[in-house]
Amino acid sequence: MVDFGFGLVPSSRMNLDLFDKEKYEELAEIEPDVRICMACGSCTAVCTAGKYTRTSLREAIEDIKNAKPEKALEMLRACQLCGKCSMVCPRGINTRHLILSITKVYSAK
Amino acid sequence: MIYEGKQKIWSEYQKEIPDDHYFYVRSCIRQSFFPASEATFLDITRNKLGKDIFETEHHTTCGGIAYHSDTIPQETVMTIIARQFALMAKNGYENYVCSCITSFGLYCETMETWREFPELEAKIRENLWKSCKLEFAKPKFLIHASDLIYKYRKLIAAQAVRKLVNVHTGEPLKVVEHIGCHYSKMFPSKGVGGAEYPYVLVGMIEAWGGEIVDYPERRHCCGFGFRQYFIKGNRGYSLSNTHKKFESMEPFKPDLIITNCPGCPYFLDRWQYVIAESTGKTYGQDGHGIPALTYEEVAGLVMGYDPWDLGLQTHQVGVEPLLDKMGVEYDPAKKYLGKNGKDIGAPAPCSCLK
Amino acid sequence: MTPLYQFLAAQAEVPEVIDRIPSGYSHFVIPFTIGITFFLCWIGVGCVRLLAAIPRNDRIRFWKSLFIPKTIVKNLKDLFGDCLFHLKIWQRKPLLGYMHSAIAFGWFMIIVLGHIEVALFVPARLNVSRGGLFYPIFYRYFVWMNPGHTTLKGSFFFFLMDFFLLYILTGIGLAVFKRFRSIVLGMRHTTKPSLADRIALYSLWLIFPLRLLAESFTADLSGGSFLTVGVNHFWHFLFGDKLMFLPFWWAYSISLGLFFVAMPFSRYMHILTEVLWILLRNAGIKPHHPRKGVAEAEIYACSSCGLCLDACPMNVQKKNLKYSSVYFIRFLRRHNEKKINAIADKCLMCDKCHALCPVGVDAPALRRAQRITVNNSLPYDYSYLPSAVSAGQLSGPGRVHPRFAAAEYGLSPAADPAGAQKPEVLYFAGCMTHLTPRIIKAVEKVFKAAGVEYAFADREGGICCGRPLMLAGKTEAAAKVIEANKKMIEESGCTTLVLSCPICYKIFREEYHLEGIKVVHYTQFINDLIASGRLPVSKSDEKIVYHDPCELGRGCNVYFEPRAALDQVGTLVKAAKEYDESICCGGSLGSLTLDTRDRAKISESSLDNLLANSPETIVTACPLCLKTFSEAVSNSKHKYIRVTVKDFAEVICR
Amino acid sequence: MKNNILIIGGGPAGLEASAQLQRMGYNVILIEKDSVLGGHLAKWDRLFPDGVPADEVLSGLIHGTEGVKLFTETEIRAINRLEKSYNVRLTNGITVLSDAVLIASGFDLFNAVKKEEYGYGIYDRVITNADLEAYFKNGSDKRIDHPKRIGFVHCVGSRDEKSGCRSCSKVCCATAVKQAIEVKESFPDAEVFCFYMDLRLFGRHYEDLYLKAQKEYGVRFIRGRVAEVSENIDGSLVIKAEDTVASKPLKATMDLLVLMSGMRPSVSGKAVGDLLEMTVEEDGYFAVRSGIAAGQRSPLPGLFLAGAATGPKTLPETLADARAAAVEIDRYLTEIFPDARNYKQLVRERW
Repeated sequence: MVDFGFGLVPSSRMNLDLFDKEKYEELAEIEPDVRICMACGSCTAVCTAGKYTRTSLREAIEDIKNAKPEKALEMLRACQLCGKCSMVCPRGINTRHLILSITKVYSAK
Repeated sequence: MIYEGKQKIWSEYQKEIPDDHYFYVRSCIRQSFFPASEATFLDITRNKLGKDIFETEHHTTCGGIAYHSDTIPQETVMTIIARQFALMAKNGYENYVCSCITSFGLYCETMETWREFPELEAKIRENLWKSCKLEFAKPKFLIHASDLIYKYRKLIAAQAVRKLVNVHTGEPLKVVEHIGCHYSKMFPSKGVGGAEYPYVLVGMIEAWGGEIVDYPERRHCCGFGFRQYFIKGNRGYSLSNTHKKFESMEPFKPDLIITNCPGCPYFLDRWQYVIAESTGKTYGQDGHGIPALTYEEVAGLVMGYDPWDLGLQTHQVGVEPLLDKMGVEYDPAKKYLGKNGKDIGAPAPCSCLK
Repeated sequence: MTPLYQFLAAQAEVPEVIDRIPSGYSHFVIPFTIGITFFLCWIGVGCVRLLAAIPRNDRIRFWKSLFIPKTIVKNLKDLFGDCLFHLKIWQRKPLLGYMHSAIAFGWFMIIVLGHIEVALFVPARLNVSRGGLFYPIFYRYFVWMNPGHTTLKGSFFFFLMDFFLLYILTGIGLAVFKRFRSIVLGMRHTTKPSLADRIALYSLWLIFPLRLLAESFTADLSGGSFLTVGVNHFWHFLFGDKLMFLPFWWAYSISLGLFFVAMPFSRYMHILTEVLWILLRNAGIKPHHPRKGVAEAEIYACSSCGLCLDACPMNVQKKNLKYSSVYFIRFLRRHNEKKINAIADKCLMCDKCHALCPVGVDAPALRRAQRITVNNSLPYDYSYLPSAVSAGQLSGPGRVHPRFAAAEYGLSPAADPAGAQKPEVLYFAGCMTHLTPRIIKAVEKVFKAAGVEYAFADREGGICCGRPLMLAGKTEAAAKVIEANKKMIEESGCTTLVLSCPICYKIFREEYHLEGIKVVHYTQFINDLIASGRLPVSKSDEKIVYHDPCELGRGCNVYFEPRAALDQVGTLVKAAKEYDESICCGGSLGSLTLDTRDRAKISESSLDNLLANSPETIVTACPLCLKTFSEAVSNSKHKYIRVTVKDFAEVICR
Repeated sequence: MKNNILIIGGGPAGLEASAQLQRMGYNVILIEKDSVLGGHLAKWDRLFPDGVPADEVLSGLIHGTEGVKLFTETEIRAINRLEKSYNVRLTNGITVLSDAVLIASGFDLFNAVKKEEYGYGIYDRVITNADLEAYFKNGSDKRIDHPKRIGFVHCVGSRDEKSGCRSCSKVCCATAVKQAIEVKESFPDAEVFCFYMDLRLFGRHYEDLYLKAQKEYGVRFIRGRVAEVSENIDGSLVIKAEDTVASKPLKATMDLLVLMSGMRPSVSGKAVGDLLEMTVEEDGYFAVRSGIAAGQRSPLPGLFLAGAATGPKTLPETLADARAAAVEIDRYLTEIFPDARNYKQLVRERW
């Protein structure tokens, strides 16, 4: 192979065709609240960990739906389960259980 | 795909193309990329179809490349353009045809800008007079050279010696059409068929017997993008653009790509080589590439020009499989012989791309 | 062996008791003997297995504890108090306590007295090889009382036996009644019995009536007192002279046998396991696993009495009753992993079931142990913590520099400038308090009014205390958070740490081990300020009800200080249930899976409880309770009631 | 003598207004250019937010028009304003002298062909909201063949200055959510996506519909306008949008794409307006005397407006508007019209 000093750049485009429906349904089975997020961002705004490092439940939910589960886990890695997000969620999502469930479902091999 | 639906759209994007008497302006880069294309254009229109196409050695670049690379101000570009137009008027023409898509887009943009901002036009008029002592004029009809070939497509078909058909199977060739972004994406009404389903090249392919390939990424840029290519650090983006297009057209197994822009055939051609040599992937049959030709070259092929006279040897992707399919006779030995019979030198062999 | 009675009743020439059945055996004893043998083997093996599962150190500690006088006293007290008299139930529900003690203590006495009788009259029969296993149980069948020779001593035992039988029968009567009308005994909810439970239960119900039947049929032969003899006369009156008594002795034996076979698989196992659990508990051994070792004793000590059903705040919805501790323990026994996890995750961890459990089963701790088994392996990355939390944050705008503070409050400036950098009091608001800024504002107002020099640890936001992670079973992760906070607090040089969040308070007190730093909840701190006269307060006639936050009350045993302080500023009224019986607000971080709608129901019932005496103000001392109640008051049916929800500090510094 | 009132347009607004005016005792003439009454309602299957059958609502409306002179397949040939009344010549040869005219010309659905990038009329599996309603009503559409992935594109021809409409069409979001639920009911295995710019679900119960779509039907809502649609070799569609919440471009393959065509001013209504030299606003809808205080009065005396002729409205809004127009007409015909001597002055003061 020839090295031209430049090469293909990975696409930043998300491909929804890669969405793992089965796994998502598994998640929705144990925490159905994942379906009802309306991406308002309240959780991220109050996040204790998010003040110091990139943490966002809203984004994690998005990432899962956008076929990027590894990014979702990344988004929740710093979470301290403090529960502030559950207090501010306007849809009453059980955020802590959702976080635990996402990590459980998507970090399992 | 519903063909009638497309026809409806095409019918809404028809532009008036005068039949004759044009002031012709060449492209800067085409002359070095695929030099025979413009010569073929002039030969077909003047000699085969008997049209009046005037050109003058006094015209310059339109300034487009510098403009899109943010290296010269707009007023400068506009004055250069005004000079081109003035040359047209000075030579007694009012129909302006240019070979380059970048120029075409820039001319359209400039004309629109003058229309919206008359004070700017006045200033350019003054600039032109101050700098060149030329009388300001605007073309009555501004068209691209591919518009003209589109206009003459049936005349060309009438003189054609062959069609865009696989002579071995009798099947029409599958042709990808690719228009330059600046042809109609900026001003859909300025292009034949608009921007979504441009008809300018499709019309030629239909007239000459080929079959259109409508693949998902058909709208996508070839990857030129000016700054993306000019700066080596960004070249990966250019390459990735092209790669995306080829990945998208691959399932359709196209035989040929027709383009109407200076950059597109170049990038669709050369990047196939780079993709093949850096990743091992090829998109044509049996390790070949997909030839990416200019519309003049294709017109020349159907009209029976010798492929080496059309400059097809300047393409990185070998055109021989296409010539074989079309039943074009050629002398492989003459491929790298120039006009004067002197060897112009063969490129180094490729390891992946046949 | 010389019969005891010869010494005790030397005057008697003719033996008072004569073997009616010289062999001391009859076929009807077989069901009982099988049952009791199976049962004894089962608990023998069980005890060995259980003790083997306890870590070595704990086991040694256990054996040693049995010889420590203080522990011995406590063991005896607990064994009698809890196992036999069921004092804890008496305290809360006298009728239910009577029922339990009637059966437990009555039966215990019958067994003990039965054996004493045998020991007194036919001591040889106590030998296992001579039927010692069953003879004392069926004593009244095997002997013949020499008529006319009944001594006072004999009558005494006859009377006692009949008395305790009657005592048990009243208990059984209540038990049967309770099964159908539990509310009369003070229980709104009762457990749903399993199959083994049913078998054991019905045989238990039958044992004593059948004993009465059997003994009454033989009372004219083998002796009896007011009850058995009375009934005996009735039988003679009904059936004439010849009585067919053998079937009743068979039935009695079968019911006993059945009971003992079913017992290990039923909730009645608690009768014996509780003994072991009390000994282990008093030895100070904590469970490390939700099912093994101590936990096993604990879960088998559960009597499935169902008191926790009434205690559980989730009981407002029938569908959530299944998440109560009694069922949790039942599924732990059955190793039903899926249900165990579902129940473990649902619990609010309000600890009320633990506080009210007659056996002292710490179900929330078991649930946490269960959560650890599931959740502790989850990935986390807390590498950012050390840089996030540092003593540096204290110098932020939150810091009231002592020099300025002193000037402002007219105190003498600190003499030592180096020392001036070190705040005596450090206030840590915690995550949740930041969602209720009124608490922060009120606390600062109090500090200012009392001239407290303090530094604010997390005005710009800190990290979590770690308690929510602990509750979720992420112990290891919690340790990281604790470590980071601990470093910050120790570096601050403070001597008192004030917390406004009970969730923080609990973990700071129990897990942080802050040497030389007094950790107090702001209710305690403020109460001290009032008591020492530093904080002037004025009494109003505002009717205040105080809600005990779970983590503060049951969690840390702080009941007195908040009330003492509130008493200085308003008129305290009572909630329907208070102190360790207070009802969780529904906002608890303990539950992992309870959804908003279910929580809202709990909040509503908790409000109902607080509003029993029409207070004007609900005061709580927890940001989570405050937020939950504030929302519940405006969203529930209570929106039509004029009541405001306030924080403790807000009310103090009005 | 009973006043004649001409009502132009036999959609919900025209039907409701004519029923009300008939009840008040006027002589009502209703004309409709189509052969059937009901306008778009006649082509719709079910209505948001409760899924009430459109037929039911329509037959109720038609039922109320008993006694009204109905002319279907009738348009206006000419119209003259006399001193007070309007002399209207209809295409069926009848001439009406009408004391008040109500224009209830409704709306046209945006012609989705104009959004070329979506390929409606070109790609086999791109349909519109109206096509989907027709499918629900008739049960067949060869473009809908057990789709596994279905996309809904909101704001097609709405909030899109390039396609000639800056404003919101008001009903499409709720319609999309309703249809997303219905299509999921028809194809339970399908994944359904809604691509929106803003979810403008403003009415009562609409948010419940949204929640239901998420919670019970697992509809995925993606904030971002679909900007490009292409056809794959197998006929499936590749759509491109930006997930503006995630700030990332995305692509997805769809088996069916439903375009939520918005409301455009009615072309035939505009023709009537031209005959009367009525003013239209920049958005193409008829101007009213006052958007707040007199939303049913046109600037011309005796000429009233109701329904979507004055801008996008939901069905309940249209019906309320029609009732309001009836009251306005009644007021005009009893307070202003009969006073021949002071007519002009009254018009100046009260119109």
